[in-house]
Amino acid sequence: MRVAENLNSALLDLLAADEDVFVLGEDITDPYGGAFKVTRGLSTRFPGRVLATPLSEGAIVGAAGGLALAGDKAIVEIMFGDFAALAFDQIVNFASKSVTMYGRRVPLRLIVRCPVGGNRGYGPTHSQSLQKHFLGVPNLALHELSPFHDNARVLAEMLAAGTPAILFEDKVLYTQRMFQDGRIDDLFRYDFVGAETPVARVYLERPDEYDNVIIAPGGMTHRALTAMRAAFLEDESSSLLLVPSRLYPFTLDPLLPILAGARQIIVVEESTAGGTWGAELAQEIYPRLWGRLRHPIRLVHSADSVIPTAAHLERRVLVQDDTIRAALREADHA
Amino acid sequence: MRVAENLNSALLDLLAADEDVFVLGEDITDPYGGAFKVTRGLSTRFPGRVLATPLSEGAIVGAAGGLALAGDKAIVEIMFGDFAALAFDQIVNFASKSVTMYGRRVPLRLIVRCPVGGNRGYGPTHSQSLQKHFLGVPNLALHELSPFHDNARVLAEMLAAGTPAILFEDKVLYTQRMFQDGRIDDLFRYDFVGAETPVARVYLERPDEYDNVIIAPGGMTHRALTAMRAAFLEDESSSLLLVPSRLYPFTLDPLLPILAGARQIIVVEESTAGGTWGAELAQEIYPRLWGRLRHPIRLVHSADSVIPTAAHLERRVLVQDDTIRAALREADHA
Amino acid sequence: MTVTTERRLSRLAAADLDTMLLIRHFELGLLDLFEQGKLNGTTHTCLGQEYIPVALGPLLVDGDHVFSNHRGHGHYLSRFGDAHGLLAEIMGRQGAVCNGVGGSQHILRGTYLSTGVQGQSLPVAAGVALHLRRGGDPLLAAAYIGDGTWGEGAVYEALNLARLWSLPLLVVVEHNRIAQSTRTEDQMAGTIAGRAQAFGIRHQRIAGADVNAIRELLTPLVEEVRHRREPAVVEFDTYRVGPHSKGDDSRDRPLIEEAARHDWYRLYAEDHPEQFAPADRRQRDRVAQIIHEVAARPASAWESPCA
Amino acid sequence: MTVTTERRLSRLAAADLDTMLLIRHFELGLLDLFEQGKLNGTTHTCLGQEYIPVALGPLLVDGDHVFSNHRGHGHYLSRFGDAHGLLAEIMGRQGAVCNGVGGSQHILRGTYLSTGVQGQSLPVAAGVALHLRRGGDPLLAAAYIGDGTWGEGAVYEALNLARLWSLPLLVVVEHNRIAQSTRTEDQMAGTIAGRAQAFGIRHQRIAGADVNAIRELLTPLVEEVRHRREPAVVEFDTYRVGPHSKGDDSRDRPLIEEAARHDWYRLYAEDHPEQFAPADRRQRDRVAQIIHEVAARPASAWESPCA
Ligand SMILES: Cc1ncc(C[n+]2csc(CCOP(=O)(O)OP(=O)(O)O)c2C)c(N)n1
Ligand SMILES: Cc1ncc(C[n+]2csc(CCOP(=O)(O)OP(=O)(O)O)c2C)c(N)n1
Ligand SMILES: [Mg+2]
Ligand SMILES: [Mg+2]
Repeated sequence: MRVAENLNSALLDLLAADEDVFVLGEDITDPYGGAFKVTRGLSTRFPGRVLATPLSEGAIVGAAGGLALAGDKAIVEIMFGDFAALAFDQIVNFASKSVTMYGRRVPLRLIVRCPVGGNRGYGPTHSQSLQKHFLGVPNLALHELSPFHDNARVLAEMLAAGTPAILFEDKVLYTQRMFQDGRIDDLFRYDFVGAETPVARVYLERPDEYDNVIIAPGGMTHRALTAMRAAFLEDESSSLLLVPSRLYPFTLDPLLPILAGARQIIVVEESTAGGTWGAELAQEIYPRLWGRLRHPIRLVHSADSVIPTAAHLERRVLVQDDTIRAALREADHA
Repeated sequence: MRVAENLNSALLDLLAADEDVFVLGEDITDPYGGAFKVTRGLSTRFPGRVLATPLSEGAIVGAAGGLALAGDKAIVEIMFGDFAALAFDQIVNFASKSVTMYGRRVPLRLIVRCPVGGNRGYGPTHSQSLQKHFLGVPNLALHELSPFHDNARVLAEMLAAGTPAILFEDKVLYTQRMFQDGRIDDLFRYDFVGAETPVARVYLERPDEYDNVIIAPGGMTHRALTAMRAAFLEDESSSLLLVPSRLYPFTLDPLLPILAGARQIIVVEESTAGGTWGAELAQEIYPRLWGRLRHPIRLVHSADSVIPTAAHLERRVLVQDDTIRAALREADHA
Repeated sequence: MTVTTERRLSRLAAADLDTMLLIRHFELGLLDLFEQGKLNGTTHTCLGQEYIPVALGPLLVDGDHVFSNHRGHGHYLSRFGDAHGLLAEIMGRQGAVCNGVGGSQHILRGTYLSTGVQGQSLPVAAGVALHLRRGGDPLLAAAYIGDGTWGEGAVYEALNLARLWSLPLLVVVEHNRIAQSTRTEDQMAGTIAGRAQAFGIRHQRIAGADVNAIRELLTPLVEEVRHRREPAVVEFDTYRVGPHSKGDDSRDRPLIEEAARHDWYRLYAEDHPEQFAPADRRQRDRVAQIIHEVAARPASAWESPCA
Repeated sequence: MTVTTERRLSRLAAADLDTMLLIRHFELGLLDLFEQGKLNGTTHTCLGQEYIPVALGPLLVDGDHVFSNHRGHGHYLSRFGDAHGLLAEIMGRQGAVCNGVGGSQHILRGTYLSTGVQGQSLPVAAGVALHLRRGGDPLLAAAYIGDGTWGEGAVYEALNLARLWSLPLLVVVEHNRIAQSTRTEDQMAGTIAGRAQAFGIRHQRIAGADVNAIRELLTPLVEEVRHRREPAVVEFDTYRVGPHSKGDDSRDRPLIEEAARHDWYRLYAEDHPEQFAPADRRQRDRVAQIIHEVAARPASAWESPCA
């Protein structure tokens, strides 16, 4: 099953199970089914609760906030996550604030789905990874799509928390298959670490034998795996990959024993540097593993640049598997 | 001279010196002169170039972007920085992008002024420190008002860079006086470090004698000074305070020798934690001073909370002088 | 169509007059507290506009949602009468309706909610109206906004949704000729009537402060919003008698005087002196008493997330 | 007022017909390249709408600013004729007008600029118009937007500014009855005419694809924007003949056929077969040649900030 299908069926199940679930977004109804086809079929089965909207990102998120305020569960698709910039006020200054600014807890069940990321040739305003801009807002949870995490569980967790949440969806994942049964391919296996918000852990033979640890959100999975494979086959360097589902708030504790065993910790993100999730993570890890880190944590980002449209230029700017491969090589020689 | 007056006269001088300077914002014209009176007198002298606008934060910044695109220099006042959320798209997806997304450098001389910060009882949607949300955008410079940095020079630097920039202005500073001539009071002196983007350095007797180093943006200055004074008088602990004018991009190099000498480095911000400027700074410092830091860097933030309106509640949530004082005390016992 | 109510104000039911006077003295009390330095932060009084929420009061039912804005004390008091809870909120004392966290601009009580970011509430109200539309009961969402708030794009995005989806959304515009310091003609091109029409939304303009007449006029319109589930814009042609927040009235004297001339308080005192004077005294005393009581309370408590 | 031009299209000057055909074959060429897998990313063709920028072309002067959108190839080609530079941009080849960084949706050349975020351009265009207003020359800013873009609040904020400040802003609406997959009636309440009126802005609707007639009609209007420095909205009632981007046309067959029936290309071929056929052949060949040439070029170079 492809990741987009998994997400689609998670949405379908939610709509079927709960009369109070709404899905709103531009061009999401059938037969079009959304720019990335994630909502395909939903409006046909639930016409009154799956609504195609005008081009009004701010108002769509605002209306979803209103539904949530009235006790419904609202899911919004922003066609390209870049346009969540137009809903920044509704997300940060209304929905998140409302959970506590009235002096008591007001649960708001609201998910804003944001397709993000490049390598698809969509150009500078349709390819960004804007996660960092939403980081650190009280009562705003950030999740990222991953090929490990079943979206039925992810969406359920997001709604159950009763705080507004954003699901960042790296577009390159939609057509990838969901991993299953702890096996990725001939080389890699995976399991989950941490009970509450499970982090996928990818390993070679055994989860406790590794040189470096890569931490990366879901969208980087395949690039990281390619790099890890090459590092193993070419340099006999083995790495562990940790892929969380929830980026913020983030619970470091269950990962600390794993991180403590790394030659080097590498945090990989597609975003440009500066105030990123990875930077936040790094500065949290340093004090927690004070005196136990063998080398500084390495952050891998895309270049400090707009994302060009032409494939050859875009490729150079964004983090690729060889960017991660290079980081692993340097880690081995650190 | 008060900080607001210094800013006011910097704006006035800009308007007087250059026919292409515009100032736009809500209620900024005389006799009202802006919510915080920073633009007082400007419209009387330059009626055609100092324009009061409707309530349209997005369009005001957009129009300013248009002026800049056409070669003018545009300065926007957002009445409360919180409302810059409504201009997020214009700042991040238009103005900043335009500098490079057309394949060649297009200078854009645009400053968005954002009064920020709490401790004034304005409540959860009028008191935030939103700096972190704008961090790490290629070609978006972030500056913060400070009582050390003459705004004539700061604004000139921002315009000269040819990239859009945000000036965050902690509201508590407006009524404070500008420091002058290297002297703050009986106890503290200051000088500047770094040529290109000078960082104010506050010290006791001598700049090379200190236990701890506090790094803080301008708005935290007085709270930091109060804490430093108490630490010195009560515990004979001496600290250095570093106050930059430009937060992003940030040049760490000139500060490294100073930081290397600290018992502990403390970064103070009024923002809530999570993806902050301070977090970014910390993770940049760790590798640069690898093996030379005596203790982990300490970040001081406001509580992970909305900012309540009532003074006694607001006080508890936001970073105060005693929060910093406590951090210094712990540093001394680290 | 604009309906101008008669110059002579019809006689109010005692309860209505009491609410209007309660709001008036509550607001005057706040300005006074500010002057004495007993309040911090900011506040926006609705002096001169008190009659609007009072007129609307009985047209709204319990399950209706009300969205208020920065100038919301009258909206709150007309709905709940609860001056203690509101004052405690503004003063940060025990019994505060939102524990002192929201303050003057951010109040939530049942289906009543106010926010401090202009324009933000309309899309939210549209979402609530979408929720109500699905329910069995003929409920509506009413949102108060000012003339200046029509500068915000969010307003238009919401109107479009409301009309497209046939939402029971009642937009109540308090057009007081000014936004903070900016006269309406300097911040609004065209008219509110035209803007409603542009979205195919019914619009009603109301001049004058006769509560009984306003109610009679609006009863069928509100019923239509409710039962036909169609949005409508009701625009009150009104006057801000006081400053924007506190002491920041930079209007020319003639404009201030014009506002004062239209103040229902003065007009009603003239038209119904025998009813007015004792009622006025009662509410003044009552508010003084409330201020006295609330000011004596301990600070509000909030289980804040920090130590 | 709507002006419908005659069903029979008047004879075009050779240069105009050539430009329209250049755009047509350019767009068809792009769809073809996509199908062959020779282009990546996305593109939005203006098939059926080519006549709009061609009609406007001579009404704009060099110093005028033009803001284009995602569907901008026709806007660009009608202004610059430069199919090589645009194709190179889309293919990421040398000679690309923006070095391949902007791609189809983000083009800057002189005072011509396109952006990919709907609604974003109008406030920017208003700012440029404010700049132009101060200059001595009667220049204007023209901004193309689609019907769907009227969903964005930014549009209204900008119209308000344009009218309040008397800005020489010409909003050109290509109302093609659809936004991506959503029919206009499902995303727009009311009309564009009403929305312009709501802000006191002059509006002109134009149906039909007769370039000469459109030009004649618009000449005085554009001159007024320019000289009186007043905004105006010109709304073209038009048809999107192709898909939204590539192969994503989910319209019912009758709608697609209706669009095809209104295609100026078919109509003009019928009305002026002797002029059309050779011109069409020439432009088809020319575009084929351009594609051939550009495809053979090396990749564009950009001094990107990274290694
Ligand atoms: C988005 C936003 N911009 C600016 C402000 C600051 N502000 C508060 S009230 C106000 C004027 C509002 O005018 P209007 O809508 O006419 O309401 P009135 O104050 O006249 O009742 C302004 C500019 C705000 N609260 N929110
Ligand atoms: C802010 C924003 N939201 C959504 C999109 C995605 N998108 C691109 S074109 C389009 C439809 C635009 O419709 P319209 O304005 O009618 O122009 P048309 O495509 O019909 O020419 C959409 C939804 C976008 N580019 N920007
Ligand atoms: Mg007003
Ligand atoms: Mg369209």
